[in-house]
Amino acid sequence: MTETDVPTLTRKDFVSDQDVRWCPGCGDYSILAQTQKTMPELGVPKEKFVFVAGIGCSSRFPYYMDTFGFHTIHGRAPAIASGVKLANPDLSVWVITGDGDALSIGGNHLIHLLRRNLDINIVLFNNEIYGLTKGQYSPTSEFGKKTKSSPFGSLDRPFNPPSVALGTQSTFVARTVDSNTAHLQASLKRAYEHKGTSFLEVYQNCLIYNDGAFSHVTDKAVKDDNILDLQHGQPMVFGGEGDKGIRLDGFTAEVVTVGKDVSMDDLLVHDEHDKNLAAILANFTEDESLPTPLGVIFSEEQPNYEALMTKQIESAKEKLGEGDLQQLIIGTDTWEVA
Amino acid sequence: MTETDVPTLTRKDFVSDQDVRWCPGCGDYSILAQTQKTMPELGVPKEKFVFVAGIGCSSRFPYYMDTFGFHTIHGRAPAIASGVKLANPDLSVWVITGDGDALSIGGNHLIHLLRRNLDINIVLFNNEIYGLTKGQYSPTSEFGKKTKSSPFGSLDRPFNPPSVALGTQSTFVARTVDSNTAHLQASLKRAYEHKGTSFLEVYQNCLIYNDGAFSHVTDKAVKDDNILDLQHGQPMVFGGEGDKGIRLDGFTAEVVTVGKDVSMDDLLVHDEHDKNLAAILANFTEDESLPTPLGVIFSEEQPNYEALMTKQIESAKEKLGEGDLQQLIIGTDTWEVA
Amino acid sequence: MSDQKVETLESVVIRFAGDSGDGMQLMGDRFTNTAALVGNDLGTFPDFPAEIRAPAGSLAGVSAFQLQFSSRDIFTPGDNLDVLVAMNPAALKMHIKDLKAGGILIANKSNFTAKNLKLAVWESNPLEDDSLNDYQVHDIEISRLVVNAMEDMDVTSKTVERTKNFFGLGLLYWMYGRPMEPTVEWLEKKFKKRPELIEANTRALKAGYNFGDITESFAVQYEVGPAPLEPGTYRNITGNYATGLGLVAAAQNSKRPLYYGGYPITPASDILHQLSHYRNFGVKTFQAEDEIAGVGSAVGAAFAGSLAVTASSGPGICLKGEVIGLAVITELPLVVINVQRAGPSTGMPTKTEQADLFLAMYGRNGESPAPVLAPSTPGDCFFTTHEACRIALKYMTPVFVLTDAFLANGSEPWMIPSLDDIPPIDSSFAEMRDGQYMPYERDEETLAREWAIPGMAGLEHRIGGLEREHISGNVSYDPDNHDLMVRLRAEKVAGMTREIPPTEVYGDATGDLLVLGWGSTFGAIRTSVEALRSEGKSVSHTHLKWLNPLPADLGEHLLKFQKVLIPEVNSGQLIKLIRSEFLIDAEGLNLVRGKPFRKSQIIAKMKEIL
Amino acid sequence: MSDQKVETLESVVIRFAGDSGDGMQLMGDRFTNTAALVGNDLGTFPDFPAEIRAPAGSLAGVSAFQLQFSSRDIFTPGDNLDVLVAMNPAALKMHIKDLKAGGILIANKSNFTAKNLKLAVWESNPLEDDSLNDYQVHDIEISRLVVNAMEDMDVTSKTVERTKNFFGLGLLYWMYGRPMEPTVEWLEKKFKKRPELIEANTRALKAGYNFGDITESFAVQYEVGPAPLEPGTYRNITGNYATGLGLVAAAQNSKRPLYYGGYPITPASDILHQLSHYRNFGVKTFQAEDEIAGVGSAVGAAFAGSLAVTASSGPGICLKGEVIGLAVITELPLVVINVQRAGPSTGMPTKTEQADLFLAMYGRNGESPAPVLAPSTPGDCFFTTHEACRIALKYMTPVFVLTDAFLANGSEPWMIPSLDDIPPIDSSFAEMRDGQYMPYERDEETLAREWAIPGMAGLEHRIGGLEREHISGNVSYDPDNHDLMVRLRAEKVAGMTREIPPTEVYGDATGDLLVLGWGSTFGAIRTSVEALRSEGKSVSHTHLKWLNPLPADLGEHLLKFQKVLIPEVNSGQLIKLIRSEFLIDAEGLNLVRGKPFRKSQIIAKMKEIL
Ligand SMILES: Cc1ncc(C[n+]2csc(CCOP(=O)(O)OP(=O)(O)O)c2C)c(N)n1
Ligand SMILES: Cc1ncc(C[n+]2csc(CCOP(=O)(O)OP(=O)(O)O)c2C)c(N)n1
Ligand code: SF4
Ligand code: SF4
Ligand SMILES: [Mg+2]
Ligand SMILES: [Mg+2]
Repeated sequence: MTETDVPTLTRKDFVSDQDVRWCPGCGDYSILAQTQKTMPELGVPKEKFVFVAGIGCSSRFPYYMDTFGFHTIHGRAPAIASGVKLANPDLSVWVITGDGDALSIGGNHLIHLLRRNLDINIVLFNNEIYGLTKGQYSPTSEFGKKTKSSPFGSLDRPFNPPSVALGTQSTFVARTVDSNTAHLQASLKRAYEHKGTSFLEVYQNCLIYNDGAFSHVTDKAVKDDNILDLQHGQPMVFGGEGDKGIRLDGFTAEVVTVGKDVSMDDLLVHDEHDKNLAAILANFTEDESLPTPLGVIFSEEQPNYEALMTKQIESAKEKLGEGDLQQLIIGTDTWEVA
Repeated sequence: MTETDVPTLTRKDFVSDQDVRWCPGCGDYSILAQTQKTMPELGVPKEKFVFVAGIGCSSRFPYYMDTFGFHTIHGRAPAIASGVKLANPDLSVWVITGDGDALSIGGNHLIHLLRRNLDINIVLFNNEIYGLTKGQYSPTSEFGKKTKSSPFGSLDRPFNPPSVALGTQSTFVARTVDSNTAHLQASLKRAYEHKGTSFLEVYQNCLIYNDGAFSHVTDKAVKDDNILDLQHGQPMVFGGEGDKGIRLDGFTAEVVTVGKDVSMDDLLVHDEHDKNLAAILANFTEDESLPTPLGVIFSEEQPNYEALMTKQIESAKEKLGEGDLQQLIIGTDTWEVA
Repeated sequence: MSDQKVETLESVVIRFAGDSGDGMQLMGDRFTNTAALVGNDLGTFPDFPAEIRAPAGSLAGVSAFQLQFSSRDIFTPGDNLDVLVAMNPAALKMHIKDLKAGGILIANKSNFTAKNLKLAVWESNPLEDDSLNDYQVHDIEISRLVVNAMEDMDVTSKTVERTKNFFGLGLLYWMYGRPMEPTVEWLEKKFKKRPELIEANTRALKAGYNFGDITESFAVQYEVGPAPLEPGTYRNITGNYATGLGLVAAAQNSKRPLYYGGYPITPASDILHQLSHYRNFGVKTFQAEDEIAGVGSAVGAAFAGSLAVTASSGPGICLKGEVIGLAVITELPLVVINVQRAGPSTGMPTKTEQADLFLAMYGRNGESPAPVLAPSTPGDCFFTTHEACRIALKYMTPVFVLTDAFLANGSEPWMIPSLDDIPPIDSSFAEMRDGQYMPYERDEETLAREWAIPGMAGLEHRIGGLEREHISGNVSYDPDNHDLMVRLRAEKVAGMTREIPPTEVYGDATGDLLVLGWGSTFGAIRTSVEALRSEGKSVSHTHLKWLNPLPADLGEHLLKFQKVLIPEVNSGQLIKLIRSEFLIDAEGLNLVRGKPFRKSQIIAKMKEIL
Repeated sequence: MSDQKVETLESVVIRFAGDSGDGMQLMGDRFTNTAALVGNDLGTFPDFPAEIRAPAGSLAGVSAFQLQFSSRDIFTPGDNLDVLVAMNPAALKMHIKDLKAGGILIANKSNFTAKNLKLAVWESNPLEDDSLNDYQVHDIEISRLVVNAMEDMDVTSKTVERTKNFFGLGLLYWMYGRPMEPTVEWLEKKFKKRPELIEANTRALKAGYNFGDITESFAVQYEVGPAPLEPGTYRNITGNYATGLGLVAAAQNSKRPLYYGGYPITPASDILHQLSHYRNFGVKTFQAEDEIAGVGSAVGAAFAGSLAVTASSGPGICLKGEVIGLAVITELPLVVINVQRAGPSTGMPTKTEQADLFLAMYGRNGESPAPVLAPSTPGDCFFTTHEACRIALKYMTPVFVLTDAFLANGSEPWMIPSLDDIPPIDSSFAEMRDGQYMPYERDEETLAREWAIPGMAGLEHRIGGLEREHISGNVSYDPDNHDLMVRLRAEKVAGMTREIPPTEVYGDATGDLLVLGWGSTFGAIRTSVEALRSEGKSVSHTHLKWLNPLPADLGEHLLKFQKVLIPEVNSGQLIKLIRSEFLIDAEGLNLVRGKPFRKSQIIAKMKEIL
């Protein structure tokens, strides 16, 4: 992405003429609003944004952004976005997807995009349910969940999206929450700034089919005690009074009270670039006793697929010269008929 | 799987009447032979074995096993095998697949099978190439590899199969090598014994399109210095003289010489059940300086999908009684027309 | 009841329309249920808004339910409306055009606020200007009247507002002289634990009823007598529900465990939902990661001996093609249900269409034949699905069942079949023989191969997607074997004509025009043909349940008519099969509007041809 | 050369057969190349073994290469063999049945060991018993003779053994009086860095040549003169390679960057391999994780302004259906190449078939029309592919190109087109206008919508798989809009008849029989029709490049013949389209053996009809 100076844009520039069609109170509204607020601040000309989505409530998103947009088919957005970016590396390409779209039918395209590391930003709206189809369990729904398609409880062990990303060579893994507007905006920025595939999980409330799924990190009353706000280079502290911390015993993390049993220096310090630490952090959500990490869990610089392709083309042209079509057609073995 | 006593079976009982069609010298021969040797030792009646494969050189495997076999289509074996096992939990179901079949086109079915944890054994023949289609790079081929479809070098960052499995809730992850017959047989046994989805990666040599891909762990000369043979509860030692060991500095593993700079007690001890350690071990292969772990990287007990289904059916029958079809058809709201 | 004028009518078409939140579907269900108890014949069709709930009051948020009830037997939910209930301006905007001139409009005046009028893009309030002059308008402040009815109760105003639909229901009950008891009883059952809701809704219901009775505004009451239905026990049933029951019945009849592998998609998801409740019937439902895995797991279950089923809609069926091809070449039993919706691509997911016939017949690589069946009414979904299962097991083949959104969500009174009337299904397995089991040995009549499943000692064998050798089932690249297998697979399906009962022609066996239909167009065609016949026109109707193979006797029937008309809710698919097979110049009627045909459309076309 | 008897022949058919390791394909290539330089017309067809290399000497491991060379213009690699070269017993077993009675068999006696005979299931050595009495047998100890020829060289025995094929080649060069120089030069280029290999192979070549010259065993030499080919510069080309060139040419002509997204599959993989070499042409190839991602990425690339292409074979095309449907409704340019192979399911991956015509036309949900083109010869793959790209860009639509394994791997002499002779492609983008850009505004003639791509300021817009509103392209559930869009999409494709040149009829314009074909059957049909016409029969031939839409003038031509015969390497697909469209009782010839038609098969059928 080249960032040319552009007429400063505002939120309005990103609001399309279509009326938004989500249930009143849906978490998607906030994500849309924060995106419309953040995009103008990236210094990218409006016409260079492309939003690609699959199918789902979340995937209607592109219709509401006054940019180039492609509402594709279920699960295929990562593949289609890869074609967009590879065809024109100069574009800022965003994949908008849901937990079903990205992790159920689209799981394979997602993990292959992650390993190829094209400079594409994936925003996964995780509401732990299939919203558009009216409430079946998804690959992130908790084990035993009773839904339209699992009246006796789901038998599926859920995916942990950050773990999936880390296990499949992702170079940027972060998590945020729909209602935390500042954190959401900051996360979108970080995702954009990362040169490579960014995987941003957004906890999103579906108030119709899975209301309160994330109340532990959204309810004023309890959220401070449940959110671990990751800051690179900082010790892991949290809690209303900021007196709780994370300490490591072997590889197992535990919650400690700072001051009482331990001092700040005993606490685990976050290192965005440590893949092994990232794996441990990703597993936090599978342990009741640990807080939910928000922010950038992992990031590393790796070559981009599309940049490498451009290099290959340039060096081929240097070595072999601009392709000569007539010569190519003629080939090496010819004969004349008089 | 119930294990009834059965007339003792021998290798011969598992050899089908089809002549084997792999290139002379292909690693697949050894895997077939070890499988035919191992199956009789599992105490499972022959007719209860089902081998399900996708498409690929490796996937021809079922034709050569004199059991029930299904050579399906490319990438879908995990899904089809799930149906077999769910329909009849009493069967011993094996998925035979390749790096392309399982991790390219079949990646999504693979990871969903892993998270559902049906008691199915997956044997992934990893030759880091597409063999059957005559030599294109696969999702496990090294970055920059020159192949039929990548004359200027592949731009894909490869998957690390154990990392993929760990990131997607796998409950059993192990690795072995085609030419190491004893280790291969033991690994097949371990995979069978694990109640849940077993993921066994087998390094397999394709001597036609990717010969020597695993020479570092197969060549007599060097293999001892490159193989870390994992033993649960044992310190991690390796090397010809067994004098090399693995020590952890933070989360980063390093090779040390036992006796010289460190003692046995300083060495990392393998714990099959530690998921965080497993993640670290899986990453070994991405660091030149570290040996390649073979054996069981991770295992944990988790409920099986098919067992839970059986439970749901039984308890539904208890609570609601055997379904009465006529009543079901009649329903609750009826009226008479005279 | 006051000495009111009472008019007797044969049929009435009512549509309830309002916000998704206004409970229109429930209102429709209750009215339907009562009409059924009174003995009317019925046809219903819910018209949901596009999938996501739109903001209250918006046009996109309008939900509607239409029903026709009659004293004679009818086949559709009707076309133009005798009565429209519009709970808000958006509902009025969306549906007023379907109300007959002179028809009755009941509007909830309380909701015609400036805000709602704006949301529904009305320049001025239609209840006040003269835009509704052609109709009998009854604008009633329903919201206010229910408040009055519940003054002395302490319930939230939200709850009170929610009872609007029961007020409307009560009013209609009065208009058509219907009993309130069944509805009251239903409320008592439904809200056992919430007595205040029973009270509130019952009061609203009665308030509506009395409003009709007391106010002078309604000149007449109407009477629609019971229909001469075949004696028996009836229930109301939708197509999707009947499909689910058909599967369970087939499993029981064949003594094969039912396995369902699928992925949610509108409008097929309900089949998964329904079956997932039947654990006590031993039914296994597997919500897969996608459609490919759904049908893939079903093929695995079939290999292991289950009655294996998958259901989806267009885009999902598209994805299943390759796996279905595997079932074709491995000759495993599989039932594939396509609840068709409007395409191409994502199209209009909640709307109906018949455009996937060719996808079922040709949507696979190579020569990959499979039988295709289509039910013609909601209730028929039960029998057709059951038949599809029977064919799959008898012939060892995938079978397609083509329903659609109209059948799936529409309902009709259904005479409950007794299990003894349902044809038995025999599904047998291969037995140990001396000499080896030959997976591709075939039954001489049906050409079906023998089924041997894992667990059967001595019958171990291998199958797969590579071409099989005749008899042995080994992999074969032999040219003549391939040609033979291609022919055998085709003949197996072609031979199923033996399963098809003689083709029925409604009306005269010969004449000027035969209208040939398939699937959900049955009701509209039959009603239209009846109408023209009563005008003395020489028109007959034949409706196909089997699309592949076509009935062996179909050709001779077609040739007995001067003209053949084939109405389809697609651009012409069956018609291509008919023209190519019988070389007759059949004409098509093709309206692809995401809606079922209207009687008027078919009649117009027939008159044009005659 | 000894004063040998020299016979002149018009055409000769030779097949080289041996172990996969014996270099038969290379032997064929060289002979082909030399024959071309001598000016013969040619047809070649390699017959690979099933994908994996089977053990040396086994029947499954036999690889063959057939060519026909002639002094007149020919259209096929020929049917029965004049000469069979069998490098081992397995090769003999597999191919002897195709050798004409009295034909020449050249066998490498050295390989007829007990072990090899057993592997090839010969009871006794056919070279010693009388099973080959009908043929002119030359059993030569090639392996021993090459050893002798290289005694004084220090090369491994393996290398020596590897030169067998050049010995055989030399012998054939002698038999047909061909020059050795071109081959020697080729060896010198190829093994620049391995002089010992140049030496060894050249010696083998000469040894073979001299063997023919010296030994008495060959009574005659044959002469096959140059063919009266159109003057010009020629090269030999296979269908897959021509397809790849056609794509690059179209990209250059349209000034659109070429984007290829695909997944390897036999027999289409070579197109990916070839294009991946063209980085210096700016070609981007993306080997995706599966076919869905391959075509998905192509649709993305099309949205971003590329000439987007995907290629696959049956099972892969099956998987692409849903994404292609998205391209249909979003009206994006996309070229989909199906190198057809024998199905259903995995079928016989290396064998040819024409059974995916219906998959191309109907393999998507809903009414999802797309044009379908098919080349008729290897060289024609270039022009047809180029035409497909032109149509895709001009009409904003996915376009199917149906080749097959026979075209893909077969080759013919191809007169190299000059770039100036290739039709230009104009591909224009929408421009900024006052007022908003309307993505679904259409060109009045072509009905193509305007293309605006990301990066164009002011033309920001959204498209997708939900039904689009006419003109604005917004999501629409309006029934009439849907009906309109369904018709517009259909009319757009139907209107492409304007792109189709007048239908050509080879032979008389009217007569007893017209043979109508499509795709790779061209050569076999033309040869057969020629033969019958030379017998004075009233037979003509028309070959279709456009399958959808069919040429506007096709009907009138068909009606000028008593009978129409449609040979297809499937169970009858084009014939169904023709019968349904024109209501004529066309007959089919359908052999589904994974092989191209033989002249004899078509002639027999024509005679039966006449
Ligand atoms: C091929 C295909 N299969 C299934 C569907 C039906 N479908 C649409 S969205 C969806 C799941 C949506 O869930 P998610 O991705 O979590 O999005 P949400 O609605 O929750 O935002 C499904 C199953 C479809 N449209 N296409
Ligand atoms: C749908 C489909 N796509 C592509 C193919 C072609 N194909 C067959 S096997 C294969 C890859 C095989 O690689 P791998 O799974 O690693 O097996 P190997 O041959 O290396 O053992 C491919 C691309 C196919 N048969 N079906
Ligand atoms: S269903 Fe849930 S996710 Fe979908 S729009 Fe409504 S609230 Fe949002
Ligand atoms: S190609 Fe490679 S993997 Fe396939 S059979 Fe031959 S050696 Fe084995
Ligand atoms: Mg969701
Ligand atoms: Mg491989």
